[in-house]
Amino acid sequence: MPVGPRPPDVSVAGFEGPLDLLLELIEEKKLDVFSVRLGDLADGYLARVRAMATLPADEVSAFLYIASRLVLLKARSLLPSLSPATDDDEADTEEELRLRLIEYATTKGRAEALGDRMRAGERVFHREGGTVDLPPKGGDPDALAAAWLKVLAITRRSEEEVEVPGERYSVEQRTAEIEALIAEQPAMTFGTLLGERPTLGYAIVTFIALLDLYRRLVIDITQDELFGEIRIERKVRRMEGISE
Amino acid sequence: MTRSATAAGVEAVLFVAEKPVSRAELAKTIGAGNKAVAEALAELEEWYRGTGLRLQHEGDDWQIVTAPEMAPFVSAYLGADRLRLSSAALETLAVVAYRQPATRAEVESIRGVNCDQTIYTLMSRRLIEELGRREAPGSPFEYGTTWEFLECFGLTSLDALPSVLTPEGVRSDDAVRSQ
Amino acid sequence: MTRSATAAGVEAVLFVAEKPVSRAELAKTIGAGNKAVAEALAELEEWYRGTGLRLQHEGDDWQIVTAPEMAPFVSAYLGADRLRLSSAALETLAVVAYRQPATRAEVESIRGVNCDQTIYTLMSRRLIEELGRREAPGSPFEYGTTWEFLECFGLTSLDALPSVLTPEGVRSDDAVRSQ
Repeated sequence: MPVGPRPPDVSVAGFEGPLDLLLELIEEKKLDVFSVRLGDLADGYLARVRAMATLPADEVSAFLYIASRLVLLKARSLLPSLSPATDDDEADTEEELRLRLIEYATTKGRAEALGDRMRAGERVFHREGGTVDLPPKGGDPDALAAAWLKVLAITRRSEEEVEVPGERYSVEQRTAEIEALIAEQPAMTFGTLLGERPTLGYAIVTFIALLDLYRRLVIDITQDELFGEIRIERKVRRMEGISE
Repeated sequence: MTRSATAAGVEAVLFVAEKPVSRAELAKTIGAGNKAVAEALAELEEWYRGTGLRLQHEGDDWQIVTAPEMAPFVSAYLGADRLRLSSAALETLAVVAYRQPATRAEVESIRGVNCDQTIYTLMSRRLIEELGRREAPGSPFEYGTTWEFLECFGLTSLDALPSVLTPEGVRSDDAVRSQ
Repeated sequence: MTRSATAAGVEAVLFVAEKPVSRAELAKTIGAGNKAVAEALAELEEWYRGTGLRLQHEGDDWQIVTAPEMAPFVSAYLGADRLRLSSAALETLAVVAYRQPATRAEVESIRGVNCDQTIYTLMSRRLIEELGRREAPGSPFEYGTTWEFLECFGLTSLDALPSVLTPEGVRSDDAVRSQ
């Protein structure tokens, strides 16, 4: 039984993670996880990520990873020439992501079943003994030392865990910033947007914001060569007055 | 109505044991064969139906515990707290319980998020434990569930884990076993 | 063939209890009347005939013990030259041994879990004992290991405890004492 304070387990905006968010989208739209074209979910997914007020930096990357794959799948379905370069690149296939979703759905079902049992509170108890009158003998000092080491290891981790949660960024806020910037200045690079020495979280939030702006046809993104500088340009609106 | 002498002996030994006892040790202590002990355990299991006790085992280690329906009374007597876990911790526990042994990387790949915190929470509540290191690059720790886990969830053994249908309609435990 | 619900509840509570329990306390714990508890106890007494257990009482205090006919098996198990403690009890013993004198609150804060039951077990095995009260708010008891503890672990003195190094190479007992 726990005593003392414990750091809470973080869940973002009611989701246990990016796969959970994706499953939720599929359920909401009453789609079938086996047949849905995952690329079609890219827009809805980015919209949800954008709406999250703030994300802890280390969780953002998990959401970004799935976002980037959805966008890639969508791009491929629009431009068939973008098919994967090699078949070895299995991580990029739609089937792999689908299998992960299915496995996650199973895990979620199991977690719910365990949760039901936990809430029912029907635990069992063993006997610790205590009615024995014989003097104890045959203790193993090494087993005792090992138990002490185990306790120490767990205690040490609890001390390490008490760190203040890191920086938090809002994708929405960052999107608004970039949108304002691009309104004044028609082109810029990803590098300038990041500035000097960006943190990982900041880079990721900036990248999600760009994906979102791209989705909303506010900007164009180009990259001339692999690992080259990513250029961001204000999208020329062909027909004025069209809103999303 | 009467139990076999072996079953009575097994019951007495399990009653005084403060930790699970293997079938081989029971056989040696009682002076009976492995088969007789297996039968005695089955007899006890049957006998405890509808009583305040039940038989629990993990692999070949056996222990008498209280029946799960008696939890309110026993908790009241011992002043035990109720277990509370977040849904994130339950997800991590589900992966470890159904897939054990599982490494942190496996749990994270299934859940799609970092699981440091939830693994720590489950370890500090003694629901999961490090089983050893896997012979693989980086020698990651392998995790499995504990006796405490079986007790907290009122499971007689890992075979009693709730079986959940996968989206394909396959019983999830079968899906796992066939892996 | 089935037992009454009250009898099952009484059985479960007596099973985990480490000392005799009075009928009044049973009634309170189970939420049943004194008469129902008396009947349940009679039922259990009858039920245990021919099993490995029996119900014993001294005046109004009741407990489950092993049947006297099972004594050879029980002493074969307990008399074997090996200390048997649950892993929870062993952890608590380790904390007390390496940190003594330690209060219950200190043990619990180090282990991160409630230690009532294990401290009781270790006391009744005479592996630890109350050393006295600490001059601190609430005057908590301080616990230390006993002479039997040294004997049981084959240690000439507490200095002979295996020294455990933390990952930084500090002796763990020093590391903790300096906290």
